[in-house]
Amino acid sequence: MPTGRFCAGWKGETVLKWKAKIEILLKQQVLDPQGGAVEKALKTMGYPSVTGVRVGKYIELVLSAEGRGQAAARVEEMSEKLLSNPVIEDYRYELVEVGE
Amino acid sequence: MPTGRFCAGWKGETVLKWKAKIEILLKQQVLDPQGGAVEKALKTMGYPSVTGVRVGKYIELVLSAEGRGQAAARVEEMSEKLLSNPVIEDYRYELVEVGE
Amino acid sequence: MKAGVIVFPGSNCDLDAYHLVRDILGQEADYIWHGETSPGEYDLLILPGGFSYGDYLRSGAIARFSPVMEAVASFAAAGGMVLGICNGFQILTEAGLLPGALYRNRHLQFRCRQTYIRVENNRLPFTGLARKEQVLKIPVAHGDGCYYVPEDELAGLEERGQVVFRYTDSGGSPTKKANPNGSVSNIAGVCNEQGNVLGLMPHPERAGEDLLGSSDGLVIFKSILDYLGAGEVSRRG
Amino acid sequence: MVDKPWIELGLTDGEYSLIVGQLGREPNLVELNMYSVMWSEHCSYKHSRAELRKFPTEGPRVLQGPGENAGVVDIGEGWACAFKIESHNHPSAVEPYQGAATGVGGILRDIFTMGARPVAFLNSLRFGELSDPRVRYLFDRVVAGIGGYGNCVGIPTVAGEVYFEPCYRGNPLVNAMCVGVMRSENLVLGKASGEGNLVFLAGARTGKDGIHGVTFASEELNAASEEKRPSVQVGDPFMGKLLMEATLELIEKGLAAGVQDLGGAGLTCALTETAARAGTGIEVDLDQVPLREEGMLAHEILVSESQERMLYIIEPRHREEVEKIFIRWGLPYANLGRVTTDGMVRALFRGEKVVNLPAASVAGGAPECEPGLAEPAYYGELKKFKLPELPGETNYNRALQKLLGDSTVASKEAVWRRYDYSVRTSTLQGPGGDAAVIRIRENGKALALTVDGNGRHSYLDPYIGGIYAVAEATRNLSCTGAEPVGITDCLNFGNPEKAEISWQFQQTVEGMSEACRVLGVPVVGGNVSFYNEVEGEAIYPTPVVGAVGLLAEPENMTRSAFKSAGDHVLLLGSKLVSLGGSQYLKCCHNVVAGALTRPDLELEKRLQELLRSLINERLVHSAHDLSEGGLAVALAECCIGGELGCVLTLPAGSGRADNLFGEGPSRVIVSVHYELVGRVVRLAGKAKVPVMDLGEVGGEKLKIMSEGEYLVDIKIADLDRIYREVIACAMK
Ligand SMILES: Nc1ncnc2c1ncn2[C@@H]1O[C@H](COP(=O)(O)OP(=O)(O)O)[C@@H](O)[C@H]1O
Ligand SMILES: [Mg+2]
Repeated sequence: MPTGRFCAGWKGETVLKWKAKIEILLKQQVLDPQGGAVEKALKTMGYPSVTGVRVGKYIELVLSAEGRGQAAARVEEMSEKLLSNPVIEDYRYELVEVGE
Repeated sequence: MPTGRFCAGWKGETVLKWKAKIEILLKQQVLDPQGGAVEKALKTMGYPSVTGVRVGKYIELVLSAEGRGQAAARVEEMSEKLLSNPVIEDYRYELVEVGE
Repeated sequence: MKAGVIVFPGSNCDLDAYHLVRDILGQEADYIWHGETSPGEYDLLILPGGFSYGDYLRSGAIARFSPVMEAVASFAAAGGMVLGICNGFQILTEAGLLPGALYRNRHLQFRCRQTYIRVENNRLPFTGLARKEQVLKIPVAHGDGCYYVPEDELAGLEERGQVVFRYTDSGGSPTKKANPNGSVSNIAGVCNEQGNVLGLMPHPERAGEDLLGSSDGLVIFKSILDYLGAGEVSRRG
Repeated sequence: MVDKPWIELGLTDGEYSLIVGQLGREPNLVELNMYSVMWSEHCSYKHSRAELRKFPTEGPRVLQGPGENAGVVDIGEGWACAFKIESHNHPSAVEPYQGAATGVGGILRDIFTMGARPVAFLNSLRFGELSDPRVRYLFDRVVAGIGGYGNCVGIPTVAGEVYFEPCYRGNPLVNAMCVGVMRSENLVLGKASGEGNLVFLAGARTGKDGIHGVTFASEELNAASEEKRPSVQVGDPFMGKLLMEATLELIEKGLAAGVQDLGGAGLTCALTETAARAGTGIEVDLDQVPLREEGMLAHEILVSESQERMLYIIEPRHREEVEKIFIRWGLPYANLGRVTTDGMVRALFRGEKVVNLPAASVAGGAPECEPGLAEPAYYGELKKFKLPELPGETNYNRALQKLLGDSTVASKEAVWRRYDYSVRTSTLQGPGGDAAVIRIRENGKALALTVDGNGRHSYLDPYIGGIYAVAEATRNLSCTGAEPVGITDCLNFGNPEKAEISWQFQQTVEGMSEACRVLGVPVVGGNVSFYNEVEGEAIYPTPVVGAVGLLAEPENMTRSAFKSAGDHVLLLGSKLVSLGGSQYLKCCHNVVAGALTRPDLELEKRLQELLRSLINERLVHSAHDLSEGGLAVALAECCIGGELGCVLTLPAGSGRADNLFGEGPSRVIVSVHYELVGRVVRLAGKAKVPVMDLGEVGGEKLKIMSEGEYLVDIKIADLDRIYREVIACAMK
């Protein structure tokens, strides 16, 4: 009977935990009303040089995957299917290994 | 009459443009209902291993400052005064120089 | 009494508060534009409900930097009565004039419904005419009404009588079902330490006539009138 | 350059030569883009214009009929009501939150454009079945979007409807209605009148969003629709609110000679329509348009559908005052140009003349299509369906529970509690009754509002379905005591180039027109949404009627719930019902077929008049229209709402399922104090409206017996739970 360890590693990879940090912003050409409002507020608060303010979402999560490739594939899938709406949003992410 | 160049450099530093990338999350001890909802949705969508989902804000902006120190001070001020609410939120940020 | 109803860009219950003060209570009322720095003399300042600045970023976060807010702060510091309703409550917490914070309803949805709130402190200018633990039927309509205050501060608030209203069922029990947004300890409204600044999520101005479903909200406004009549009248702006 | 650039832009060869004919030359590319959006189905109504002329549009109260941004009716004492309904189906199918939100924003602008202060929103929604996760996602996001916009601008959403049918799975319907109130003399039209008047644009900056959105709305959805996604716009309700306040201030102060919102086809539509309506011309400089993105091209500026923008025609002497108002409300604005007299719309871009077109040709020159008409094959087939073929149903308790738990019948509270329906402190009756009622503080009266339409009925018989929609909407108003004063309609259909769809459309309009004529209510505005198809499968033909009624004495308003034990329950109106096309057949037998009950519009009229007079003489305690689920469901709703049971007896005879669940128009349940029953019966007799005393209100159960046997015997608390939980659970 295979042990847990053997099971996890049978493809030659160990299941690891990954932390994904995902940033989601509205696409460049899409109106960002929040960004506009915040920019105006910052300017009147005494930061006249501030420009290009954009307000989006930041999502952190931990997942298990056999290696970075699999983790990346899953995060992309989740981002496209649920976390962002590809119609109006773009996302980018970063993966950090956080142990077994 | 001072020239523009002299003006900008008179304190010994040139005014540069910086891009700040600010992440805002609810403090650990504040319940994050959005994170909980997203985690539940991800689990039922076929990612049972996902844990620790947290949903916050991501804000990008460009500002002018003489050097990194000044840029950082301004971003911290903006974050504490407007961008985050210190009663419930923490923030962290990153600064990238984007030219003059 | 003369009340000033502050109008922020995006306020939308300004009209309702104004109507209540003028037409139901028969008192004076003015609108005060958010850009005003010295609004004049009032007995009561009302920060009405709505979506100031679209509630973009966080509810109340941008409005609290409106020019008029400095005047509101000094009016409050001098003992003037300030009432923040819904978005007005959010603005007051953002401005630090009231403790705690209001954020996303726990169920993540906007909620418009009738609620019952229990008067926890009836020794305030805002609640003097209410019976102790009187239950008021007053509706809510908000998306960001979940009240939060760090645990170690909650006891202090309770002790000092700063928790003014609590969501309960119609019988006065603070049940989970009665809580429309997941607020800590079913808190619906709080005041500052001095008791002259009050914020609450429910809309007493929508409960001013029986034909709208309830007139229980009048208790709050009549208490204010009563207090102003009996006690000292502050007329600073 | 492409061979035939017009083809890419959605114009046919025939239309192109017509354009060349009207112009006397070939249009340049910028001009061609303008024609393309204005001659799209969405803007030109080329497949519907001829039919729509059949609607009766006049009446003593009508101040503004179809053709403007909204219809306007007189509501007395110098006050008027503006209202309009509009679809946002395709945008909602690809981005449900923003699609629905911008739909609400768009209809809001239509109302305040006329000078009316918006006072209420309504919405009519259609989705696939709730068991489908995609449908639940669309449903949740559409509701969130409607609330997101409406709540933010501070206008209560007071009524609506939601149906679930498989045919709407890939093509949901999102129809939004807005109602406003104004002084009659403040009525402002979308006309560019007065030579030399200035043309101002204010509101959001113009970006590349929604370019060719109207073309998107004028095509079927298919796999390639994904590619059209940049057409979806993001709404900015905060800007919408500022724009509303600024516009109303401007109109109240008499500073606007004309106002037009920018909706489908953006600036192109606003410029050409205002000029065409006034018979004038306009000259603009596109370089003045405040842009959100650098480097936008002339045609992009002209067809962009960026939201929250308005066009104003201003006399030069008001210029300063107008600018002050824009500045006070923090709105970007610009003077684009001025009004001319020669009927031409001209535009400069980077110093060059890029547009020189006759307004009338762009805005009104599109050809009318003369569609072939063909009765669809299913029509005759489904009518032949015979009821005895059904397996016998004897457990009516179970059938009733099933119906109340059917998502289409069940309470929509889980929807409306996400809408602010009490802001403005004027909602006398919010969602949950037959019609919403809001008071008009200014003249002491109240408006009753409803939207109604049943696509399944129209599918089985579009002519009768059209009649039903108008009859039901007006009946719902009458149930509160209000007199119907006008309707607006949204006609949601498949591809009109198909003869069967055209036939459905024509039949529907004829049915609706007939009902309007007999009931004496004018159609003062509306909207047509064609091409509601996915991969060639059309939705049910779905006419949605938005109706407005006037309640002279708001104190007399009735609600649908039972009020006091001991009252008698009377069924007023038609004795004819049919299970054909009923919710019962669909829900309990999974059958969509059968013949609908023939409507009797004269009876409908007498019934509604009787109802209103009974209510205004305070003779009834409640009134509730019978619709989906028939008598049994309506009774259950009266009981649930009033937290009261009732004990009733039905006459012996006709089939029991028919009696309980059969559907048909012209039927209303009223509850009456027992001492007044005789009087009510006499008045009904005088009005030639059939009436039946069914029994009494009281107890904790709904009990219906016939021939000495209980057909239904069930606790109200149990019905209540089923009724309320279905949608709430699905939307968790
Ligand atoms: N999407 C919605 N938004 C607001 N109210 C709704 C919505 N859907 C249904 N309602 C409300 O629920 C009640 C019942 O709707 P419906 O079953 O269509 O009534 P009826 O059969 O009388 O036309 C009505 O008061 C209606 O306004
Ligand atoms: Mg209906």
